[in-house]
Amino acid sequence: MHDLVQYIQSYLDSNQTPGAAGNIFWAVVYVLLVFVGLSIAVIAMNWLERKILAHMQVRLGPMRVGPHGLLQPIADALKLLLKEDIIPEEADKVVFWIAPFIVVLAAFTVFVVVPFGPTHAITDMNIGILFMLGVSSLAVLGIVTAGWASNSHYPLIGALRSSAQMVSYEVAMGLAVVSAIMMTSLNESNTGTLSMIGIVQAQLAQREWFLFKFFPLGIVAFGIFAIAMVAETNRAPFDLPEAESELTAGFHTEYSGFRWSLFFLAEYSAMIAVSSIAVTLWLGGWLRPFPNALSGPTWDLAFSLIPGLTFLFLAGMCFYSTVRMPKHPLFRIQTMGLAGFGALLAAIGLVLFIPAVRVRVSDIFWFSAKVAGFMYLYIWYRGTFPRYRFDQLMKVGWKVLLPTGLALLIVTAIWGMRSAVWADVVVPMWLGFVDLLRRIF
Amino acid sequence: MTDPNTLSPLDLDTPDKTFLDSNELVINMGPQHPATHGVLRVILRLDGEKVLGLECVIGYLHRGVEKIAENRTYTMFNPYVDRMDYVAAVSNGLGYCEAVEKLLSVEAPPRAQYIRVILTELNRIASHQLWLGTHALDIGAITPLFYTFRDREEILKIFEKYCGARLTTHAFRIGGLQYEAYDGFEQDVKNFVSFVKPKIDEYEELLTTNRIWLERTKGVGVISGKDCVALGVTGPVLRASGVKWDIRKAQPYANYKNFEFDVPTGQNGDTYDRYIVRMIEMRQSLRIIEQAVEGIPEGPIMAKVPKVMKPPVGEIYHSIEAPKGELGYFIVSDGSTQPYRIRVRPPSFVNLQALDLMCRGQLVADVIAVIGTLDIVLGEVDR
Amino acid sequence: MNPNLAANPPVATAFFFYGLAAVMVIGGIMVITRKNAVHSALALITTLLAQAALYLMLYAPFVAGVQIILYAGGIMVLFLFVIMLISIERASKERQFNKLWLIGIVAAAALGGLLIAVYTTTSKGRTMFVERPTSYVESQNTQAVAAFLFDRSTGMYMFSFEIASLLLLVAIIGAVVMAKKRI
Amino acid sequence: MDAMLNISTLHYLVLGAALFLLGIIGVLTRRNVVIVLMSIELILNAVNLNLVAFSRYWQSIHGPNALHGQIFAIFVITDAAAEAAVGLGILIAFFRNKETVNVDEVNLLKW
Repeated sequence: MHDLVQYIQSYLDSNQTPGAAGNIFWAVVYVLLVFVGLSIAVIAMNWLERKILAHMQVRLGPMRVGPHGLLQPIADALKLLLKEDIIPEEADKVVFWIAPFIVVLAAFTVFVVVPFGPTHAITDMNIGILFMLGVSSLAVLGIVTAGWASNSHYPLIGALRSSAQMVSYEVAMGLAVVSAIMMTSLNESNTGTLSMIGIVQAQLAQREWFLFKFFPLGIVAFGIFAIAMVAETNRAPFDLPEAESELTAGFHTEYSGFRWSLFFLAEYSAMIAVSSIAVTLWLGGWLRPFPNALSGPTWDLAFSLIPGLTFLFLAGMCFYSTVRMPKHPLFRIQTMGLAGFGALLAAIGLVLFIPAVRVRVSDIFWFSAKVAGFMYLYIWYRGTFPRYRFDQLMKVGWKVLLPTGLALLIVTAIWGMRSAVWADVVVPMWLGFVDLLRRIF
Repeated sequence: MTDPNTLSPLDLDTPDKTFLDSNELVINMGPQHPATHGVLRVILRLDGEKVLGLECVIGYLHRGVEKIAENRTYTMFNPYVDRMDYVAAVSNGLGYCEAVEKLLSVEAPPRAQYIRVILTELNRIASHQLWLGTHALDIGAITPLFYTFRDREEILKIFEKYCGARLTTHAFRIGGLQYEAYDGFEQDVKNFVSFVKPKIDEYEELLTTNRIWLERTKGVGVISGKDCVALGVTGPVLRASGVKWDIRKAQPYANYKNFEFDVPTGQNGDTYDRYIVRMIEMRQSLRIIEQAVEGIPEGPIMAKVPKVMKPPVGEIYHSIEAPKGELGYFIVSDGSTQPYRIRVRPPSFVNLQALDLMCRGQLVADVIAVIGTLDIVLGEVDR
Repeated sequence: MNPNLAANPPVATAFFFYGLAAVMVIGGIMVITRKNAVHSALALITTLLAQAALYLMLYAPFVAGVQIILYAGGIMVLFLFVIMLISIERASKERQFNKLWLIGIVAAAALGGLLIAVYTTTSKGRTMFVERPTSYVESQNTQAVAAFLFDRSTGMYMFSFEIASLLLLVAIIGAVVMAKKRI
Repeated sequence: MDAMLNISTLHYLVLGAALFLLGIIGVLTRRNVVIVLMSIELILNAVNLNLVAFSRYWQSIHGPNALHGQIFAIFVITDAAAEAAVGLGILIAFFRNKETVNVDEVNLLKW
């Protein structure tokens, strides 16, 4: 028993990810934490998307279930779980069954290597980013099989569209990622890394987010990735596979109830996953803003207070809304619920001020805040853009993003190795040229 | 392989090959499809995603309006026409009332004419707003829908205040109007005009220069003016193809000749031009409304019309410029209280014929855009 | 990144090996027995993923990553795409094996016998592969692979790598030429 | 029992051999070209497994950086990608002309 406690406690001082420390207990804990956190994030994202989109579109969004519709996602999830499970008669039953699980597995597995902090990752793989890209590309298998197994025209077209789209944009995405990875190798030993944690540490060591590295190369790479990741997750304006007005619902037309909700879950966690990649590669991962410029204990303290203050601010919003609630007795429960939610947020905020918690959690907070920014972008796109047509989508992918990515890759490589290129290529060539001229004349 | 353009979409006698080779994928779009604007069924013959041809199957909303007319008196039939193009019910009523008035040789008094024009133009704006919202939604922009519906609501409020109904208004009577304009009608309309002007800019801000919107609409569903004329296509679709034909100018009815307004035309005849034409039309309608509200005369609102209408034996064709195109009524009277035959020339039905021509060689996604841009209302197509 | 990474002893190697091996073999059998090509493809994907896991056990994470991203995510999608393009309703109702199935199985059995003979005779009395205990550096695997492929001093496979890229280019052009309807 | 539980290179070789045989059987007996192609992938993977297992063995002798087997495996995967692309291209061309996916119906040199 003592050994067990020792085993569990030993990790806390080890300053490693559970995977690296080889601590199975904490690995399991982290897996559960990530799973629960992801589910909560998806639920929150669902509510936020509906509310934000609603307010962009001059309407209120969900208002009835819970105060300001806070319980709406839960009600929806319950509804989906209780719905009748329909499998089309002509469908390929086994494949129809498996397809959503492939998508969900692919979307969830990538979080094994997502670094929420220097030690807050389930594990740190040597091939981290490759693993993320590879596993997230498996989702396309689920989509293709879902469309095929439905044995119907619209899902099949949706599946073919989606697979073509995802495979195409993976290429551009990969090129952008490679250009960021090359930036990690700019150190004394010239060794880059694919490890997610290593990439963030490289940004810390180079005192610069890769977004601003080699201006404007980093921004261009980030731009390519930011476009490709929207296409990769099949979201507006690249939501052709599920283009409602054309293909009814694309590859998941025939899906309903629980299995449909799995696709939904997978879509949102894939969004979070690709945003995590973008945050890790270009936006400094868990690093707080200005880790080098504004360093020192005072700044550290100031920045570490922000998580708690954010929650207190949200709690304040809740209390303000509570005061503004109609005073009618019918709204009593809703008012109480909102006040309770505010109290919960305030409690979380206060807990985040405890020094021991503050130190451990601020990484996670900054990472999540950056990812949340991307989530807002996704919603914003959806509210703003019309949908691309398929050939235009392919044109953007292959004729714009891919050449740009290739050129970017070469330029980044040359610029990153500019001293070597100068010494080994340009100068010898120039000398040879001069020599040639001298021989001729 | 035979030339795909000569085949009917339903011509399935071609060998049943898979769509890799001879590329015949026949897809049934509708009648329950979110983007066919009601219950239109389109049978698409596809080469991958390219449309080889299509055929519209209509009649799912057929109610026999024309047949019903033969068993109703002229007055009784008036509300029925509202149910054809239900998003532009006022225009339908105007066309019918004017046709019967022509048959009876009466003319509505000037005050009635002015109020008719105001309401009709308001309805034109409402119809275009609904079109814009749904069309943008089809192309994937979901936000304009809510903006247009928010503003259309103001028009419907005016309708409701005027006659009690919001959609199928039955606003006009043969010979004039049933109701005098309510107190503050003019002020309401003026308020609306000043309210909606910046809103139209808002729609344009979201779409007109949006890159994706341009890519989705430019060069899509092109139809030449010649083809339009040959197919009888009218309205904004015709004007966007460069033919300056607006019945309000060409064969002025009501008192449109008293108002100053421009007839916008496009050059390319593509979806984008149709969009622009309709946006300009909305502004022009506002111009007409402004003039009409300023110049609205005092006087009676009902001409002298017999209680029991017995038009002389004869026939009449009268057409007006409805939001969607030329809306014509052909009425044959046998001298009795009931029309012998009424035939409606609905713009949606005629415009829908151009769908096949406009979609050939385009992609599936363009079919959606083209159906949207034709601005059809299935109630009017099927009647 | 972490030098201690290699110090962790592998856990339950036998359990994972036999589990993954079973998945692979069952997947392999499904590949060659299913009527429906999509089922075969799914079985093959399972096999490939299990194999990627085995690569991880063999301290070859980069190869495992390439296996996932290229094989499971790329090639198999291509396969599924093609299966869906060509009609298979008819194919799944037809005879599945060709006339040479008996000869094929006999040939395979003979080869199998040969392999068994090789493995048993050479390992008789002594172990065929004498493995020395060593620390496998997993955390630098990608860098080591890169050194073989790209490094100026140690990159002995640089030329082969370029040849491989040429091969891929030829394959792309060839595939496009053959699959295109009208060139 | 110990030999069973101590996973050595030989274990991987046996597994590779089993997959190789399955692939051979698939290639020799199936009619459907797609499945034949997949069986070829199976064979290539069996080879890859052997190569990576050898690589680990080689590492145990020549130090951790002796990764030649893994490099070969990467080349084989490259090859497999090229093979699949060309093979499926041929398959589509073939299917377009013959409307079949069965190997034993490809018995003409031209048609």
